[in-house]
Amino acid sequence: MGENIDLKLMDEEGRRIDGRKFDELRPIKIEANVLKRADGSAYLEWGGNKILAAVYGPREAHPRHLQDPTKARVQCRYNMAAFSVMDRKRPGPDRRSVEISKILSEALEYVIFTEQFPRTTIDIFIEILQAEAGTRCSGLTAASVALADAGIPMRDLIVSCAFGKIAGKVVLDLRKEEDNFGEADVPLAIVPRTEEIVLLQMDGHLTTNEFQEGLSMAMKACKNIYGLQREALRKRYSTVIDKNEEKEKKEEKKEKEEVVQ
Amino acid sequence: MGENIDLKLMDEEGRRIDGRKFDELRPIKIEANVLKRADGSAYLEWGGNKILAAVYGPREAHPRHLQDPTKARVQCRYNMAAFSVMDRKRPGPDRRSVEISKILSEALEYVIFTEQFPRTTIDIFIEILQAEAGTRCSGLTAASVALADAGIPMRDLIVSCAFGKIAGKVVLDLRKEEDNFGEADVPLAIVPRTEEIVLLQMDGHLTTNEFQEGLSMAMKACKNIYGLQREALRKRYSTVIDKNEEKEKKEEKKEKEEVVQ
Amino acid sequence: MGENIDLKLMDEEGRRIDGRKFDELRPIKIEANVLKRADGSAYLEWGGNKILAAVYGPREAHPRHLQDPTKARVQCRYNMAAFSVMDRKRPGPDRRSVEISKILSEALEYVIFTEQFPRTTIDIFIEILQAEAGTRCSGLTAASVALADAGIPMRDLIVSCAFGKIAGKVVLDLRKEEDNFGEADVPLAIVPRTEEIVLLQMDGHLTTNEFQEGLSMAMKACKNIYGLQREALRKRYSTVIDKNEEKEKKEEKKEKEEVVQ
Amino acid sequence: MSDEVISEINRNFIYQLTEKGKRIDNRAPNEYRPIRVEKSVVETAEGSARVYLGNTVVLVGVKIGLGEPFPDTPQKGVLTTNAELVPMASPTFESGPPREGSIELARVVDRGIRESGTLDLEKLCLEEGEKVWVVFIDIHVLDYDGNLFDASALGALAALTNTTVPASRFELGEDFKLPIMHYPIACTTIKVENSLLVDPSLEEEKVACARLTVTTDENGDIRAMQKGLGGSFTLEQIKNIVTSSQELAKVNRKYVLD
Amino acid sequence: MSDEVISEINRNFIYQLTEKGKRIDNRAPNEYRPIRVEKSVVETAEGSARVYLGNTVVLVGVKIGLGEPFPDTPQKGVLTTNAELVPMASPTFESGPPREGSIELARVVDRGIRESGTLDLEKLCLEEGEKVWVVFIDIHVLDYDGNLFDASALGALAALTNTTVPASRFELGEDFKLPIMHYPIACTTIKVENSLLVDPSLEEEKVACARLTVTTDENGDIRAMQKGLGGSFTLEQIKNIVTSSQELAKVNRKYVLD
Amino acid sequence: MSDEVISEINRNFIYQLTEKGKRIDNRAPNEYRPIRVEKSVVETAEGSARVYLGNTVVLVGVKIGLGEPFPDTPQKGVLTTNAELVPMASPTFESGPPREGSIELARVVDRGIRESGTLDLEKLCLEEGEKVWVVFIDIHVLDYDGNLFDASALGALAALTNTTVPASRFELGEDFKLPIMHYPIACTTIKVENSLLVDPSLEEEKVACARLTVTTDENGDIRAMQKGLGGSFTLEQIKNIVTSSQELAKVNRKYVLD
Repeated sequence: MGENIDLKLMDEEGRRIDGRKFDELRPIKIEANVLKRADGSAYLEWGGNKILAAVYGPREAHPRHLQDPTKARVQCRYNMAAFSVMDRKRPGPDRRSVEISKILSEALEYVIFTEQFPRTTIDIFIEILQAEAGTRCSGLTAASVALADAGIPMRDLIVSCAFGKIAGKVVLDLRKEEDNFGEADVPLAIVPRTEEIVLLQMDGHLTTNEFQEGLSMAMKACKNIYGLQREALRKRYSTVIDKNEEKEKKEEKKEKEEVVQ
Repeated sequence: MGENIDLKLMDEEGRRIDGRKFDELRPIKIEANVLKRADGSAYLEWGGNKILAAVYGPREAHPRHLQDPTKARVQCRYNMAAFSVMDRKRPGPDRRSVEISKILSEALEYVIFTEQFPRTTIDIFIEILQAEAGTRCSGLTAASVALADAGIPMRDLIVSCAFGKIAGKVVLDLRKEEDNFGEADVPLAIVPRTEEIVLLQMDGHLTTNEFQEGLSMAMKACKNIYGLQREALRKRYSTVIDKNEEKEKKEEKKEKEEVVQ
Repeated sequence: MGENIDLKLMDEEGRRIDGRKFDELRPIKIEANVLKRADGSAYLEWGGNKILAAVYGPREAHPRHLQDPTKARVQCRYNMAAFSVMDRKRPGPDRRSVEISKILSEALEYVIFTEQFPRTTIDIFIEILQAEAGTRCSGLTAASVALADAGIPMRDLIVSCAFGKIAGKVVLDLRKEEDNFGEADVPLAIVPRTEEIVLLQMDGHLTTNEFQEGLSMAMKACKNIYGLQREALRKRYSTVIDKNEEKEKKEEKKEKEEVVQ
Repeated sequence: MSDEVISEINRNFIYQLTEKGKRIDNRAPNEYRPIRVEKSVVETAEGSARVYLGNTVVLVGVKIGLGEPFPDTPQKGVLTTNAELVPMASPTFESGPPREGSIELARVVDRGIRESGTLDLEKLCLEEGEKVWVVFIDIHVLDYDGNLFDASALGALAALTNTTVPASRFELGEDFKLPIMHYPIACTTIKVENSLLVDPSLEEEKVACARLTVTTDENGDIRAMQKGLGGSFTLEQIKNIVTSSQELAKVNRKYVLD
Repeated sequence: MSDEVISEINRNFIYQLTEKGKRIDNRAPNEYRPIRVEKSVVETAEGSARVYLGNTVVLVGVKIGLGEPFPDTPQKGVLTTNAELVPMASPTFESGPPREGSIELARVVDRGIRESGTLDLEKLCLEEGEKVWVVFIDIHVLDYDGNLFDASALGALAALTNTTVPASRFELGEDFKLPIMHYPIACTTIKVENSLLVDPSLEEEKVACARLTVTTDENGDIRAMQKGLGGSFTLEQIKNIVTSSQELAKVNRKYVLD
Repeated sequence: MSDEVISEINRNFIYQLTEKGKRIDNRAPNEYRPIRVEKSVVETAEGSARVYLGNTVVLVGVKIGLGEPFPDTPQKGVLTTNAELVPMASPTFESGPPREGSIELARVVDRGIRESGTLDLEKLCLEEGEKVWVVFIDIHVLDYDGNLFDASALGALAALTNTTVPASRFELGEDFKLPIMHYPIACTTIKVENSLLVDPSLEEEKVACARLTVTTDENGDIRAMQKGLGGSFTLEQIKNIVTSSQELAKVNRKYVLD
């Protein structure tokens, strides 16, 4: 934020360095149920971000004194792979990832019916395999698909997206250069059905009007991403149905074979 | 391994830098029961290695969730003293000693009748006081004497020894320069009575024939070391018998004195 | 200790660099009950030292295996703020503060009737906000006022003070330059009523006579500081009484208002 | 009575009060507790301030050292913020390495100062790419009765305005005051049921479902925000909080400037 | 049914199968699960590969940086291998500093590459004793269904063959491919009762009593070995494992070279 | 019988003995256990000594390296002391980072050597402010039967007198013996009920209420002191301990000088 560099982030016609318009998202691709071991999972590509999310739980919380007798603990761990950024990152949590893990946990907690699973923990793991600005929004969007894939009861999905300001103009979904040399970055996450805001951070310099303009733009974009999330889950469940049919056929076949043996 | 240096590791007559033949061990000295506090202990000198091993247990495993209801946990900790090597080693475990501790624990577990001591831990501590190549083999050889000294029921001792390749030739028991500038190093440990292999690692470059030649050579050497281990235990137990007699005499004397007081 | 520097620590008339005589303390100010959250607290200024002490407990010891069924555990934690010294100190415990915490815990344990509170812990926190030599003595003096403020039953307060040697002369209560360039530093703590010694350390070079001379001087000084401690506690309790009266009046007023509502 | 029963009673009591627009300490929903700022309280620090926010007490010290600039900003001084929630301040704070609570606190205060351009970091460069002044802000919480974000942000700004760069001690010219360009003030609002309360006390924080900290500068522009806790805000609530934070910042800024 | 009862049933079931020369997924004792290797999967890395070994998925990234050589090899580049068993991959993996499992994995993969002379490290020296290229191999396990050793070793070799040294980014000449001299392949065999099974799945690993990993090069020579677990092998078993590992390595090496 | 009952019996037994001026191992109150000092026991160290104090065994190694001096003593070599209470030595010692027990031990031994000016650190300076010899004293406790302070201090002094600075290995001139200026000896006394016992065994340490270590030099001057444990001493007791420590140090110093 706030660096003055001779990099032109927007041309005369309002096009950004990657050709996007001010309110255009980078390309997004979501796939649910991509891992075998986890209870639920999702893979997401968003511009240059490549992200995996996995869910385990509800499972008994350890150690005991961390158990809450009234509800499940929601614990999200955001982690960057060493090779996910240009300058190799030392493995393990740093202060940035500790903070992000905290606010993502808080956002996800809101949509999960935690009171249905007292004394348990629901663990959400977000692995940033390739990073290119906006990883917390991408990770949160993937994580809520993974939660749904795990069959965790939720009031809705969470959708996340950032807006910001470059070259004096409010724009959607910053990419790396825009984040580094722009004037503001505002990650946001909402519950799409109710439009409630569950995550909001801000860095930089915005007037009240710019802030409100960006909020509306980002909330609209979130609704589009919501469509992609639901599409990914629909595909995943139709695959499950296919597989179940297949499985039934196989079992029938197996039973026959066993009779033969 | 694999460094090309103008150091001649073997002369024309097949003699190594310390005058040994290709299948000759460095001098080995073993003493059992050398520490007072531990339940069992052994001191071993092997070439330039000086090593202490101590055993505590079986004792209740802490914390509780580490207890195995079916058998004892065997935990070996290999540790190098800061002054045991030329360039001072920072105290505490490094990645190398964590790996060695793991494979030594696994090897020792095989010969201990762990199912006789459920919910307990048997701790084996190996302190490398002076290091000169082959410390894991030396440490393991000392540790099994310490286990026997502690009276832990075992199916047999474990004996360990390395072979390697220097100047294109398979040889026994590498010393430091041979380890640094040789072509391969293969630490091995066996149960001498059954010839079962419980530890095997390899570094470097060997053909299949060289590997098999070395294996036979090392297994033969292990049997010789086995004799030294048993000799050390025999001495220790004869000393115990002597001491018991002495103790009885002392107690008699003491009783008399107490009568006098 | 022991640096030979051309700094004149004492002038011809026996005056030290801040004008004090050999047996003169730096100015001391103590205030009890300065924090709201803690069960007891004290603030102390002693020369250039500014120190807060707080007490929590007796409270249940965690985890359970740290509970002593016969008495309370006394745990003192001495901590320096990053900005309390000229060269910023990295936050968190270093080896020096671990040692000081240990010996202060041991000293404080002696005067607390720990057997009255089995299975509990009494935690004493000493924060050095500004440091200028003698922080362990200042901290201990403040801590015992905080303990009394918390209402912990004690056989007496503890008073602490150092003596040392500068320019070949035994003097009381070293300040920074005297500590750095002097010849000896001897922190001491006593139970004033019985004159028992509960803390004693020494650094430097003293003859037996110098040591005994200093001991007497410091024990005498401790008794003066004891007066300041008791004065601080007296003020604190008179304030409590005032406040109680005030509180009663307020409650009367409140009751009346509630009747009106 | 168990802790849980007490906290349940407390919760209900606070809920009932907020429905009537009241608070346990008789404040209005958008009213701060008394604020007192003392500067130059630690002589070993290059700048310092103690902030009293009701019963919450925070001490902030600024130390100045020499160091290398970050590779991507070779012509700028370095700013680093650290918070210690020492166990003295609350029975719930523990010794040991910083936990997520203190990390979030330090990072939110840091962003409030950094993103607003509070310091003219280019004036802290001695030799491009080689040697710069490093500004260490250390937040030491002494007594915890809620709203550490605002108290710490106030303390950090106050300590910075109180700081002299000790250039002469390093034989690098004359001492000078830290170059301050902006005066960002953080205002924290919590949501309890559906009411919004500014400057929460500890008792109020315990029953809050969501929290929003808005940092604004002397022009009323927004410089940093942080939403926390496992609840949500409506768009309308966010807008209201931004507006009230701008107004309250104007008032609270005076405690630093005085 | 409790976990222990289930695992007891599983154990017996696998034992009975192995006696008949069978496995739970119908493989032959010396048959690998399907292998798929994808290269260039991470753009921020200088080289990368994703390996699917049955349901086990491992992602390996290679980063290249500048550094100093080790004092005893002043004319050689530096190779360093790290493995993260992130809790995403298995309910038994935990957050936090690397445990013995991930340390052993990283060290076994490292030895397989280092001792075989996979890389011509002398070509990675820029200035003797002063400046060399540092090759960081980072193994990221994504889904754990057994046999991490072979999957990670395959992934590391594949990622290295995929790596370009970004010399131009550092203004140190033209980019060039990492100089690869050998293609070592690790084959892991476990012992269940008295049967030997290659490429164990997770269910099989759970009932294994001993494990042996043999790394061989394109000439069939042995480059590294690692025995694990609390059981033993006979001399004859070791010899058989070496022979089958040499054969299987020939097949698996193709997945990397393609 | 439970551990607690046994220790209660032990306590009472030791109390009764001390009242009669006796000890469990028949020593006089001011009598040390047999001392044996062996030097040059570790060839990889630049100096070493093994000390037997009754059944307590401590191994001390001295390593010499190159480093930078501390900024406030640019013309002096660096001395650093570390103690490892490895779990081999006692069932109560644990693996892991050094705890307060080993930290106190290392610091007390360090002060005894440092404050007495044992080493002529100025002779260890190679280049003022740039390069000096660093002396690492590593204390490795092998068997713990009480009084680690005295055993370790003896071992450290013995190892230092045994140390050769390996200047030729670093091509910095000829090897030379460490320049020793003083011979400080630590004597530790405990208080059990109202009796004073020197050189406590482990059994005695367990029932001690206070401990005092007095380090004196060859002139009988006091160089360091450390009081420990949660009990107290009278002024008279302190004076008596100082006197007896001076006398005992004369005797024990011979074990090092031989």
